[in-house]
This record gives sequence, structure tokens and C-alpha cells, in this order.
Amino acid sequence: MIRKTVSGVQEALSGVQDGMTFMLGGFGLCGIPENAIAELVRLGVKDITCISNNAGVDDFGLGLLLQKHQIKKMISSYVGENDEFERQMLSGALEVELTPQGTLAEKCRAAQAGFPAFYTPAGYGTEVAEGKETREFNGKMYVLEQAYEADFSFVKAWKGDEAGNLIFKGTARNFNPAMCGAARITVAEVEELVPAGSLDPNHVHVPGIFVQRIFQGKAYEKRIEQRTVRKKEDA
Amino acid sequence: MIRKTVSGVQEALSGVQDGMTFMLGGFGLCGIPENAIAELVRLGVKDITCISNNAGVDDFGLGLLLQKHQIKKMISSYVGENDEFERQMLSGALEVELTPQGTLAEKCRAAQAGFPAFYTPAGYGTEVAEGKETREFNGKMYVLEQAYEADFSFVKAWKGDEAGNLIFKGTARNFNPAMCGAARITVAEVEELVPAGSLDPNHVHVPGIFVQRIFQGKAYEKRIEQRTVRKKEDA
Amino acid sequence: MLDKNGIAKRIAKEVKDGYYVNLGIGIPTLVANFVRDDIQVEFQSENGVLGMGPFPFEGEEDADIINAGKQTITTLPGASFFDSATSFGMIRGQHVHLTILGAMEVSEKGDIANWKIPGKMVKGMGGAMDLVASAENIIVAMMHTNRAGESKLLKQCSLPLTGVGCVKKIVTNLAVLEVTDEGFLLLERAPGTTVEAIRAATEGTLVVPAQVPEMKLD
Amino acid sequence: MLDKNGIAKRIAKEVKDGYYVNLGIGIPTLVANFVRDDIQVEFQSENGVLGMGPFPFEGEEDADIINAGKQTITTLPGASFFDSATSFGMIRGQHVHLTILGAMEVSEKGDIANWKIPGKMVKGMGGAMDLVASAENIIVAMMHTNRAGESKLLKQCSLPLTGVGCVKKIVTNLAVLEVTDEGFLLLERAPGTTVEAIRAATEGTLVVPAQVPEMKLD
Repeated sequence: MIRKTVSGVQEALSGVQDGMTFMLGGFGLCGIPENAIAELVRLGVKDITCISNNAGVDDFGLGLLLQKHQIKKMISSYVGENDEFERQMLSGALEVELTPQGTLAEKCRAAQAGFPAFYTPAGYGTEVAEGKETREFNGKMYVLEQAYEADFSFVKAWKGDEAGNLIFKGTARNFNPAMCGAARITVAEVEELVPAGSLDPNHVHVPGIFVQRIFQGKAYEKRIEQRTVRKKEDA
Repeated sequence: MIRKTVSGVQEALSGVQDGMTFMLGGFGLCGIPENAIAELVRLGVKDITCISNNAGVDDFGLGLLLQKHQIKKMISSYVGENDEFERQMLSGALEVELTPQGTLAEKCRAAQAGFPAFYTPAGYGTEVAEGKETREFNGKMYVLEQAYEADFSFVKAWKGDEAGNLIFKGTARNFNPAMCGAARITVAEVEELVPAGSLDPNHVHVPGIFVQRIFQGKAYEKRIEQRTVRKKEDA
Repeated sequence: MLDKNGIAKRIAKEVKDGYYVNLGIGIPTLVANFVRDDIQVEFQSENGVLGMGPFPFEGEEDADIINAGKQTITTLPGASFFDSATSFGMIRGQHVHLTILGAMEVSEKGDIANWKIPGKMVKGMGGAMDLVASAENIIVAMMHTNRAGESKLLKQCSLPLTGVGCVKKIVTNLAVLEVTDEGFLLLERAPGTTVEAIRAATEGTLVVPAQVPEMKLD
Repeated sequence: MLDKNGIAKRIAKEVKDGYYVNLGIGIPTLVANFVRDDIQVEFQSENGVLGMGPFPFEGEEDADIINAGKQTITTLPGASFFDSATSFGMIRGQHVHLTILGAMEVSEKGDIANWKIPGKMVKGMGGAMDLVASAENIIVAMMHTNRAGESKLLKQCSLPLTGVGCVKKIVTNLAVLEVTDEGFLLLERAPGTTVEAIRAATEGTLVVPAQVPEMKLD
């Protein structure tokens, strides 16, 4: 077994530098690497490019990095719910590359699995396809999209073991699996770190080969963006 | 919940016809759809094309279909361990298309996920790439491979539920997941069929959306091709 | 003329037995409330869940179980979770039978614009471009005109496109329309709405058959 | 001169701490027996397992747990199972650090032929083409000459290729060689083997440095 455990978030992020490109898992605030984000804020790395489906909210998630003006460029599919983001984007301080959500996921998966590029129908005929190669297959038009290149992937899982194997819970899985192994170094933070042999090898979502560093995260807030409930009497 | 259960293998294979193309899961004899193969033999469908990593052994797996001369063409990565196969191939009765194993898996996954084609480095500079488009990305050469088209996928899982969700055991998983949803109709046979709600939604390997028909298989032999053991005293 | 719930109610009739359905944010989300309960349907949310159920009871919300609108949800028996790449594999591979989403504009060629207004803050397309480029069966749920009273059913979209030639059917507060080679084919009128009112609110080519029945909502 | 176990023993020294390794059928499989046990290594088998352990004890074989040679195996703590598409994602994406496989021929350009002899029954390439096209680090384990006594280290392969310019290192019963721009660089001699014997058995360009040490196997 190849041990991937590190002592904590500081060791996990060693090597992080200004100007790097990071992938960050999560959908909205669900399944985001809270500990890695907090450490990026503490480190104060600047001019970073973030590949993340969303950009957090004003005071949480990637919003924390925006507050400190650490992000040079965001690559996302949807960036609402964040006033600070809007200010920086409109002032030109923040570069934004909007990418269809499925394309974003597959650009990560392509990087993980050694595909340099792929053809997707998403965005054909729209400004997303401008400057990109398009091609017909079986009467349908596709756009050629390239795999991402990134320095670090920061992902968050529910459980993980010393070998770097990961298991996710619910929809907190989202972009995390495709980002594992899609950057030079993948850092996984987990709610519960267990010894090798504790996870059923059949239930592993991400094999440890895609993870370089793993640690047990602390003090997860797991904020809910849209708390929607029904009353018991309505049922 | 959309119920996918059928009464048994006969209903599961209704619509199967001569000349069709089938995907069959399994690696060697591990994780093969034993019940579906037996029913294909019973039905006597002819001139079929089989996409399957291997071709079984003389008296089991796809070898049973070869015995009855039902297969017109095999698409596989490795076809050893089968004398009948060799005879039919050398006599010209059986057409064989050899495909690199990773390419075979991805051609299934591409069909499942709506990708018409993909670039892979496998086979570049070899006869596998003859007649195919090749292309350089980042200084490395790739071959353009097309997604498969098939009429039925026959897969075998360990557990499944009424909604068509599947869970595999050990390396019996192999090609089965990528073949689900890669043909017009996917037929899953399982060792244990359970009611919806019995499987943890976090542990589902193949969501039911990729499966059209599911049934509990019978009398699994699960033959071992290479029984290799060590003696307790050696440990 | 229909309200938003009326539009959702009418669209619910398009949901057939055995359908996997993806619902966009807004009116489409309401459709789930009106689907007949004697048919088998599963709702997919592109963030990674199949088999969505109702909102959780108070106190039972789980931050790890949300839909694409970031709302807390529950799951039904037979549900499954999966990652984003697999989720869009379902969508791109046309395993999801029906996509229902909102729009700012639809053209008579079936083009749709629903993600960007030049000069205004652009939030992004989310999964909409993948959904419209992939689905065989797309229904747009929207008001027939915008707040300024201008038609949203146009000869040509004026806003940046989300997808090209992909919309098949449109349900508005005034009508049900099908996109055909000849233009918007008027299939049904909203209760109490005249063909003339629909014609006046439609900038694109409107094809009006001899009989245009009123919608049946129940 | 080495026997098969000797070749495996020498190759085992190329396996470094932290490596994920894919072993082909034949001599490569033997390598696992000789890897130092004070380093952390995991073996991947392309049919869908990481963290392979030794063969099972008699009576404990599981038909559902095999390696790519279809042999019954066990797994070690930290193991995982996955599907074939993911498995070749690991390989293509260069997450597997070292691939060790056999060959019929290797050229001085690093081309490899190991899957087809024209006129003979062709069993197929299995995963070999994916492995050689993807891996950064490929070691070929083979006898220096074939049964007819002909060199397997050639200027150019005569058999249909498995991959182009991909082999980095070769360990034979006679020598350890590296593929360089100038040809096969002779790194080490097998115990008791002379440079002359190696030269005689090598058809491709052999580059012989001033010092060619004898292999250390322990």
C-alpha cells in the first residue's frame, strides 16, 4: 500500500505558489474543500486561476479568496450569488471563462484519463464555440474541447483511507471525482480518515492512485445555500 | 421510480434478432452474462456481431455461441483459450476485429455518454491505426476512434434493484458498467435482485437510467479459468 | 391566460410513463407537483442525483443532498448518486427523455437564448448548453412576452444563443406551440385566450390550423 | 546469464518507493516476488483492481477476483476495484508509473512488437497497445534471443508493431540496456556474460561504454 496521509492542511498544500491553476470540487457550497480554501486564504497566494463549477458566496467558499483579491481568473459554469464576484468582474479585475457544466466536468475527466481533447455537442452554434474547431458526426455538430491543465486539485470527500481511496456522500460527490488525478497533485480532505482496509474495495468511488495527499479536515461548516423544507402537516 | 424488472431471461431478450450487434460484459469468464448467453443459444439467433473483450472458452461463455456458429463477427481485444474460435477464424467463417482493450472500453463508454468519437494514443503507428485519422496534441500522436453502435448490451452484476441500479463485486465489474446504456437496450442479469430502497444510493455503480430490463439470473457457474492458489504452509 | 402553476400543470401532461426528466429552475421546477401519480417517472438533477423526492421535512435537511438549484431535497427508493461527468453522460447520451427549461427567447427555428443579456451581469449557462444540445425532447416553459410586453417567440433570437435548433415544444401563459419547418405551429390556446391575442404576442411566424382547441388542464 | 527469475529479480530493482506498477503476463508477473518489502508499491491489473496481493490459499479462491491473466488473486488493505474504462484512464492518464511487459522484438528506436506473428493464430493485443502508448516508463522483460537463436534487439522490428518509440529499458537474460538516440546503451552485463557475447546477440546498434558493470541482484 502506498501511504498518502499527510499531517494536515499545511503539509497538504506545500508547493502551492502564486500564479498556479487549481481545480476545486463542489457544486455551490456542497462538497467544497473548505479546509484547502481556508489555507489558500491564509497562505495569501495571488494571481491564481480557479477551475470550479461555481464561485462560492460572498463570505464562504471561493468568495473568501475573492474577498482577498487572490483570484486572477475563474473558470466556471455558473457564478451567481456573489456580489463581490460581480464587482471584480465588472471592474475588469477578475477574468471569467464561462464553460458549459458538462463540458467543464469532462475537461476534468479528460485530464484525469489521458484524453487530450473531446467532441461535445454543448455550445455548438453559440459564442462558447467561437474560435474552436467544430465537426459533424452522424449528422450532428460537435465542438472540440481541450482537457484542462492544472497544478493542484483540491477535493473533499466523506470518507477516505490512508491509501487515498475516497467515498463521497450524496450530491457532495459532484465534480470531486473527475478532478482527482486531473492536476499534477491532488489533495483530498475528508470528514473521516480511516486505516487502509476499513473501506470495502467495492465501494471506493475514487481509487487512491488518483490522490497524492490526504488528510482529515476540521470544523466543516457545510453551509446550505437554499434551505427548502416542507412542514410535516403538508405530507 | 421506473420499474425495470422483467419476468426472466426470455422476456429480457425479447426483440433479439438475427444480424444484430450485441455488447457482452465480462473479462475472460469473470462477470459474464451467463443467463443471456444461454438464452441466445436457445433462441438460435444467427449472424450476430459480438463486442466482448474475450470470446470465452470452448465450452463456456461465448464459446457456446461459437459452437453453434451463431457469431458472424467478434470485436475483442484478446481471443485466446478457444480452439473452436481459432478453427472458425482460420477457415474464414468468423470475422475478427481486434481492438486495444482500453480503446474497446472507451468505445463503449463513448456510446453510453454521447461522445461520437475520441482520441487515444493506443495503437498509433500500428496496424490498428490503419485507415484511421491520426492527430498530434501537445507533441504526442493520437488515433481517432468511433463510439460503438449496438442493439443490445448484456451485462451481469452482483446485486440490482427494481429501478435497474447495479452493484458489482470485485473484478467481475470490468466491462459491464461501460456497456450499460451503450446499446439501444441494456439487459442486466443479477445474482440478487432486491426491492427499490434496499441499495444505498451512494454505493450504486450503475444508475438504473442506463438499464432497460433487469432480472435475477439462475444457476451461475462462475467458472474459474486459471485457478492459482498457494499452500497455507507457504505463507 | 395561465399563471406559472398553470404552465407547469399543462407541461406535466407531456411527462409520460417511464420518462427520466430534468427540470430547470423556475417554472419547470413546479412541474414535479403536477405529474400524475399513476405513472412511473424519475427526476434527474445534473449535480448528480436520480430519483429526487420532495423537499425534506424541517430539521431533516442534509447539506450533502441538494438539487441543481442548490435546494435541499430528499431521494425516493431506487435513487442513486453519481458524479458530474456521469451525470452529463446521461444527458449527452440521451438517457434523459425530457428536459424542461425556461427561456428568454425562442426562435421559429427552435433556437433558444436563456443565459446572457449583453451589458448585464452574466451568471453563466450552468448545464443549460449541455441539456439543450443533447436532449431529444426539449420543452420550454416561459411567459409569452417579456416584462416590456415584447414577444419572446421570434423569427430570430436577438440574445446570444444557448443552443441551435433544439426546442421542440413551447408552453407559455397563452399557448402550446410546436416548432415546425413552417414556424410556430399553434397547438392549443390557454383557457379564455383567443388566436388573435396569441398572434399579436408572437413575433415569429405563427401557423394556425383550422381548429385550435383550448388546453385541458385536468 | 540469467534465468527468468533472475530477469525478474533484476527488474524488481527498478521498482521504486511509491510506484503503481502494471505487470504483464510471463516473466513480468514474477517481478512481484522480488520487490523489496521496505518500499510502498501497489500492483494494478488492467481488468480492474489496484492493490493486488498474493494468490489465495487453497479453497479461498473467488471467481469474481482475478487478475488480467485470469488467475485468482487476493487484495491487500487499501485495495480498490473499478471498471475497465476507469482502469485504462489510470493507464492512459499516466497514473501508473511503471509498466513491465514481455516482447518478441524491440527496435533501437524503442519500438516494440509483442502481439502478432503473421501467418500464425493471432490472439490479440489485449491491453498491451494501451499500456505501451501511455506509460512514461516501460521496461521490457525478455530473452535476448528467440528460440532460433536470433536477436530480439533489432535495428527495426520485423513483426507488426504494438507501439512506436515507447520502450525505455530492456532487461534480458544477458544484459540491461537503455534505448537512446544512438541505439541500445549497454548498462549492465548478466553475471558471467561478456560484452562480446552481448554484442553477438544484438542485431541493433549497441553502444558500449568504457565500463560495463556486472548486474547486482541482491
